Amino acid sequence: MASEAAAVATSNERKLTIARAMAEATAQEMRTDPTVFVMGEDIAKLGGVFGNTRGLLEEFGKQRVRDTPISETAFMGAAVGAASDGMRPIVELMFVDFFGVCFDAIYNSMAKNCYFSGGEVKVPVVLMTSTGGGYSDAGQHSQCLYGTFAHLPGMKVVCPSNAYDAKGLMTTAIRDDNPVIYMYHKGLQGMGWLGTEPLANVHTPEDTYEIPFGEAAIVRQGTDVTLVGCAMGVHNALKAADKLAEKGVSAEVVDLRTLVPLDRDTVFNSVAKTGKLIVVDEDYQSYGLTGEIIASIAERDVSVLKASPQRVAYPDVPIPFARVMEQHCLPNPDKIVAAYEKIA
Amino acid sequence: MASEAAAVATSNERKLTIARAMAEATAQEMRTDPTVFVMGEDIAKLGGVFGNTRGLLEEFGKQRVRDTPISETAFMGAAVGAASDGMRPIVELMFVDFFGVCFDAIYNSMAKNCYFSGGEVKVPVVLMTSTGGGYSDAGQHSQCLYGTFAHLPGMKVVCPSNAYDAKGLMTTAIRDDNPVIYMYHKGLQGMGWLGTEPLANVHTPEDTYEIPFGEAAIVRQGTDVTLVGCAMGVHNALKAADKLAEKGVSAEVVDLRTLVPLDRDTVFNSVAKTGKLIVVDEDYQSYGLTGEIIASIAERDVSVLKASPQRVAYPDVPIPFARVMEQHCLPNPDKIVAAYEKIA
Amino acid sequence: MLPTYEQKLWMYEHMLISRYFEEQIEQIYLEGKTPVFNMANGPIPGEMHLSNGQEPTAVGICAHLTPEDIVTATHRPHHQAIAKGVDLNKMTAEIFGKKTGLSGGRGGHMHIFDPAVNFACSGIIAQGLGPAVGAALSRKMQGKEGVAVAYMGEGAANQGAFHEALNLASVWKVPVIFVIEDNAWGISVAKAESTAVGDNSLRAVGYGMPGHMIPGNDPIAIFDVAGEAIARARRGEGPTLIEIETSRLAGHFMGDAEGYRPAGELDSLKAVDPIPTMRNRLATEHGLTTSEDEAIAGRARKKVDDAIKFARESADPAPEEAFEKVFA
Amino acid sequence: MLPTYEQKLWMYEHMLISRYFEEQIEQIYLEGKTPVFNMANGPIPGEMHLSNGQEPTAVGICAHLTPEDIVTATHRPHHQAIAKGVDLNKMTAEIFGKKTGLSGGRGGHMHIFDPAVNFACSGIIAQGLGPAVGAALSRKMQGKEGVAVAYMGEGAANQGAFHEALNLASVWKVPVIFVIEDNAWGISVAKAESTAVGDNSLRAVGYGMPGHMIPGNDPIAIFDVAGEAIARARRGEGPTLIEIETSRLAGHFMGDAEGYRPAGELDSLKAVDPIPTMRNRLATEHGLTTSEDEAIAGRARKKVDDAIKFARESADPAPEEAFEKVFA
Ligand SMILES: Cc1ncc(C[n+]2csc(CCOP(=O)(O)OP(=O)(O)O)c2C)c(N)n1
Ligand SMILES: Cc1ncc(C[n+]2csc(CCOP(=O)(O)OP(=O)(O)O)c2C)c(N)n1
Ligand SMILES: [Mg+2]
Ligand SMILES: [Mg+2]
Repeated sequence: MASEAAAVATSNERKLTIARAMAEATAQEMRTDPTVFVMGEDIAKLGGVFGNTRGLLEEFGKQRVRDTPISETAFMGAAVGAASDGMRPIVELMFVDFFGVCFDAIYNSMAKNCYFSGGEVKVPVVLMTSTGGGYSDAGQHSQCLYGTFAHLPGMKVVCPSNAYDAKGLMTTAIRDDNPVIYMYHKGLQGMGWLGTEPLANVHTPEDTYEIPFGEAAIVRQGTDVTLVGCAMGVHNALKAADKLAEKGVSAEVVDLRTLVPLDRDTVFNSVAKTGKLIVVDEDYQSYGLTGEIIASIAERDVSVLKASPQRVAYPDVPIPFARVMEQHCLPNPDKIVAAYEKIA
Repeated sequence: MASEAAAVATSNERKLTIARAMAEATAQEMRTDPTVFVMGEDIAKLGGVFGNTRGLLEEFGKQRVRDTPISETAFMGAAVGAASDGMRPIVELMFVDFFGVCFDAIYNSMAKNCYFSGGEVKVPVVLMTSTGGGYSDAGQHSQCLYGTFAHLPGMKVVCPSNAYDAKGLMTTAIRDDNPVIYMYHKGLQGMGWLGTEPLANVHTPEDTYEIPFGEAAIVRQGTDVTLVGCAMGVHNALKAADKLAEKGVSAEVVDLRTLVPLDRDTVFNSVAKTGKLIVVDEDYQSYGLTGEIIASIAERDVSVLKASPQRVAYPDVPIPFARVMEQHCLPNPDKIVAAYEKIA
Repeated sequence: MLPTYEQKLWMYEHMLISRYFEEQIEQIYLEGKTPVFNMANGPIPGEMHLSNGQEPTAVGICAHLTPEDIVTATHRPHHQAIAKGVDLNKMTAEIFGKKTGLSGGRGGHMHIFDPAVNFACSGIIAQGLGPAVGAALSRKMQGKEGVAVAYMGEGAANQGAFHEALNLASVWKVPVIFVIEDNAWGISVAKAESTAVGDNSLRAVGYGMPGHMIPGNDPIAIFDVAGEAIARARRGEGPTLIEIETSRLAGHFMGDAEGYRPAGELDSLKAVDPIPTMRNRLATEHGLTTSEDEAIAGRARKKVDDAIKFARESADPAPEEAFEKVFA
Repeated sequence: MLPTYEQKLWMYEHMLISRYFEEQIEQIYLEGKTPVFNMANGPIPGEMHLSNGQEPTAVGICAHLTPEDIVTATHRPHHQAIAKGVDLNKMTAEIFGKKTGLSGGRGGHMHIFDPAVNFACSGIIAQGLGPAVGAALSRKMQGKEGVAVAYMGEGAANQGAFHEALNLASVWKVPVIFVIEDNAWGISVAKAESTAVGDNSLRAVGYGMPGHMIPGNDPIAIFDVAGEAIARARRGEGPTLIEIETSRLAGHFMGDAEGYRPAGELDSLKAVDPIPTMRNRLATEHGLTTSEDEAIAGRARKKVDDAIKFARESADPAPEEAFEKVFA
C-alpha cells in the first residue's frame, strides 16, 4: 500500500476508528485532569451521534458528561465561562452546519477573550464538530466550513484524517490553553452507517501521546506533483496518487492536519521540489482553503510553480441532496487526476 | 487627480456621501415598489447609526420603516419569510461583527432556500451591514468579514468604494431576486464622526440607475502593477498608486465592487498586462479575499505572474483597540508601496 | 370550536395518509441498507425522521388552514406537509431525490418547499420561526388574508430563535401561531432534562400572548384550541403559543436504536396510538362503519402508493443540475 | 435583606466613584474631538457608553459580592466594574489604550477583563449570559464558592441568548443571577416598541425561576432583593431573574444627539438622579453630615483622579504588541 497511514493500517497492531480514538483521548485526559468535562447535545446517554463520546457517561458520570438543551448559544457561552474559570470543557457542535446559531459565542468571545484580556484570561475549550457529506444529508448537514473557521483569528483548527492523528491531536487540543476547533469528518468517523473510509482506521497506541499543531505530514512521498488536503481530502489525494502512480506519475501527498496554525513550510518545500500543486478541499471553493494554500506558495516564491496550481474543491453551490448531484460535486480521485492532466 | 472616481469627485456635479446614496436609492425604489420595506435596529427614528436610512421613516412611515428589537435571528428570519411571500425587505445588521448571533438565518436559510426549493421560492432580501475599523472601535466592532460572507454559496456580496457605485449597486441589489449582502465601510460612509474618506463622496446622479453585479471597475489605468481591492482597499490602493507614480511606477487599480459574483476576468486581464499583483484587503488575511484573488490568477495561468503576488491585508489577529496598535495592523498606502518594492 | 363530522373525517383521512406514507417510506428507506445499514445507500439516502404518532398535531392545526396560509415546518415534516396539502407526488419524488421532486432533488426530506400551498421546512432546529413571523408580517403589510403557523419540537423551544420570534410576533401583533409538538424527546434527551418548565405554554406569559397546553395527542382537542387561536389571529389580535402533547412512535431518525428510551415506554405509547383511537371514536361517536373506514383507508393507501409509484418511476436529475438554481 | 449603614455608605461611595469617573471620562473623551467630532481622535478614541444614572444597579448587586464571585457585564460596563472592584488604574489605562491597561490596550472600554475580581464584559448584546452560566457551573463542579451575575440591558432581554441561558441555568440549577438594567432605551428604541411585556421579570415563569421587578432606581431596594437572590444561589437553590428600573442620564453613546427622546424626559430623570437621592436619604435617615459627605466625595474624587493620572502618564503600547496575546 502506498501511503504511510495505510501502511500503518496494515500492521497487526490495534486499530481504532476516529470516533474511538477521540473518545479514548478524552477519557485519558479526564482520568488525569478533573477539570476536563464534556457537554453537548446527545453526547451523554447516546454517546454522541457520531460515537466520539461513547463510554464517557458510564465512566465519568453525568456531572462531567452533560447532555445539553438544544441551546448552542448558551452552552458555547457556558464553555467560555467555565474555561475562563479554570475548567477545560470539551463541547460538541453536532454538525458544523449549525455554527450559525451560536457563532458569536465562538468567534467573538471564545476566540477573542484571551486577546481582549491581554492574555490574562485563558479559554481552553475544545469544540468538536462533525463535517462533510457524501451520504445525502443535504445542504444543512453536509458542509465542511473549514475556511469559515480558519479565516477568523483566535481559534486553532484541527482536522484529522486518521485515528492515529485523531487521538494525538485530541490530546494536544485538550491540553492546549486556547480554543481549538476540532473538526472530524463524518465519512472518516468509522461509523458504518455513514459509509466510512476504512483507511482512516489505523494503528493507534493505547498510551497517551500528543501530535503538535502546525506540523503537516507528508503521508506519501513523490516527485512530480504535490497534492495537499486535510481530512477526507487526504484520502482522495492518496487514492489519486495511486491512480497517478499507475500512469507513472509520482505524487507527494501532504496532510495538513491543522489549518490553524498552518504549516506553510512543508507545503512550500514540497512544491519547491515537485513544481506542481493541486489542493483538494471538500469545503466550498471560493474564498477558502484552496485559495489560501495556493496564495501562500505564490506569494513566497511564484517561480517554484512550474505549472498553474489547481484546485479540486466543492463548487460554490449549496450541497444537493440527490446522490447523483452530490457525488457530482464532491472532490474525488478522478477529479484530482484530471486536474493533474490539465497541467501535466 | 489620479483615479476616475476622484476625477468625478472634482466635477461640479452633485456629490453625495455613501450614506445618502444608499438612502436615496432605497427611497427611490420604495416610491415605485410597494413591496420594498426596511427593518433593523435604530433604522427608523434614528435613521440608522450610520445614516443610511435617514429620511425614510418621515417619507414612508413606520409600517415600511421598522425599528426592531435586538433580535437579529428573528428579524433576519422574518426577512426570509417576508421575501418568500412577495415582499422585498431591506434589513440591516448594524455591524457585520454581529453576524454570529444570526448567521444561521442568513447563510443556511436566506442564502439556500432558493436552491432548496429548486428556484420556486425567491428570497429577495438586501442585507445592509457596516464593516471596517480605523477609529478604535476594537475587536467586536471593526471587522470586515468579506471573506466570511463571500465564501458561502447563495448570497451575492457587494462592497462599494464610493457614492456613485453605492447608489447604483443598491438599486441593483433591491431589484435582484436573490439575497444580497450589501457591505458598506464605516470609514467611507460620509459620517464625519467616523473620520470619513472624502474621495468616497463623488458625483451621484439623482435619477435612478443600476450598476451590474460582477463587473469590477478599473479606477486607474496603469502598466507596471495591478492593485486589487474593494471598499476602503480601493482608496488605499489609489493613494498607493499616487505614491508609486512619484517613483515612476504606473499602477493599475481594480475596484472589485462585488465579491460575489467576482469579476475574475478583469483582474486577470490586468495582471496579464502588468505582470504584477498586489491584493489589498482590510479583512483578515488568511483564508480570505487575498488568497482567492491570487489563486484565481495563478490557477488560470501562473505564467502571467512575473513576480510573486503580494497581499496587504489585515493580519490574523483580533482588532486591537489602542490606536497605535490598530493603525499598525491596518492596510495603508505605504504598506502597498513596500509590497511593490519587494517585488519590483 | 369543535370539528364537524366532515372535518373529523378529513383529519382522520389525513392521519391515515400520513401514517401509510411513513410506513412505506420506512420500508423503502431500508432497501439497499440491509444487511449493512449505510445511510448513503438505497433509493432514499440520507437522514430520515418519521412522524409516526404525531399526526394529530398536523391535522388538528391544518384543518383550519387554506393553501394561502403559511406553514413553516420542522426536520420531521411529512405529516405537516401532508396535512397542509403539499403535492404528495412531488414531495415523494423529492424524498427520493428525483428530478420531478419539488426542488428537483436538491433539498430532500428536510427541505420540502411547496410555494403552491405556502409550505416550507428546514433541518435547523427552530429556523422556521422567524420566517413565519416575516410571512405573517408580509400578509399584514400587503393587506392579504393568511396566517402563519410555525411548527417546532419541544426541544426547539429552548432555542434562542423561539424567544426572539415570539417576542417579535407579539410586538408586531402579526397573525402567527407557534405550535410545539411535545413528543417528550429531542433525539435522546428527555424534555425534563432540557427544559426548565414542564409546560412550554407557560412561556407565553413572557410574550404577552395566550398560551395553551393540549394533553392527550387528541386531534379534536387540538382542532378546538387551534380554531380559536387561528380565528383570533385572523381577526388581527396577534399570535398564540400552543404546546401539544404528542408521541414519537419511532426512533429519532431511522437507524436510531433508542437505547435511551425507558423500557416499556414505546409499548405504552403504541397502546394509545392516535390512529386507532381516532378510528374508534369515529365509530362509537359517529357510527363510522368498517366499510366506510376501509374506503377511507383505501383512498389514503392509493394516494400514497400513487405517489411512491410516481417517485420511483421518475428520472434522476442530471448530475450537472446541481449547479442550477443557486440563484433565481 | 436591608443594608447596614456601612453597606449603604459603601454603595454611596461607589456610586460617587462611578459618577465622577464618567464625568471625567466624558470630558477627556471630548478632548481632540472638538470642533469636529470624530471618534477616532483624542486620548480616548472609539465608542463610549457612559453609565450615568445606572449606578444603583451596580452597587445594589455588587455590595453582596466578593472578588471570588463572577460578573459578566455589558457594553456599558464602568459602573459595574467599579462596584465589582476592578482595578481602577488599570481599567482607566485600558480605556485610554495604554500599555498598563488591563489588556495592554487591546480591548478598550467595551472589553474590560479583570480576572483578579472575576470581571468580564463584552460589546455584543447578551454575550455574557452563557459565560455566566458556565462560570457558575464551574463553581458547582469544582465545589468552590461563588455566584455569577450576568448584567444586561432591557434591550438585551430580547436576544435569544437570554432565553437559552436562563433555561440552561435553571435546568442545571447553577448559582447565577440575571440582572436586567431597564433604562427604557436600547439606543433609540423604547422598551415598549421592542418588548412584548412591560415587565421582563414576568419571563422568569418560563424558566421556573423567581423573578423580581425593582422600581425606582433605588440602591437599597436593589440590595434587598439581590441579597435574597444571591443568598438563595449560594444555598444551591438556583438562578433568579431581576429587572431593575434605572435611568440613562446620557446619550446611548457619546455623540448621540438623542433626537428620539421625548422632550422633558431627560429633565424629569435628572430630577430623580439616584446620587442626590441617596445622599439625602443618608442625611435624613442616618444623619450623614456635610463634612462626612465631603470626605466620601473627596475620597471618590481622588481615586478617580489618581486613576486618570495613572492612565494619562502611562505609555502607549508598542505597535507590534498588536500581534501578541492572540493565543495564550
Ligand atoms: C440548531 C440545531 N441544533 C441541533 C440540531 C440537531 N437536531 C436535529 S433534530 C434534534 C432534536 C429536535 O428535538 P425536537 O425539537 O423536540 O423535535 P423532534 O425531533 O422531537 O421532532 C436535534 C438536536 C439541529 N438540526 N439544529
Ligand atoms: C448582538 C448585538 N446587536 C446589536 C448591537 C448594537 N447595540 C449596542 S448597544 C445596543 C442597545 C442595547 O440596549 P440595552 O440592552 O437596553 O442596553 P443599554 O445600551 O440601554 O445599556 C445595541 C442595539 C450589539 N452590540 N450586539
Ligand atoms: Mg421532541
Ligand atoms: Mg437599555
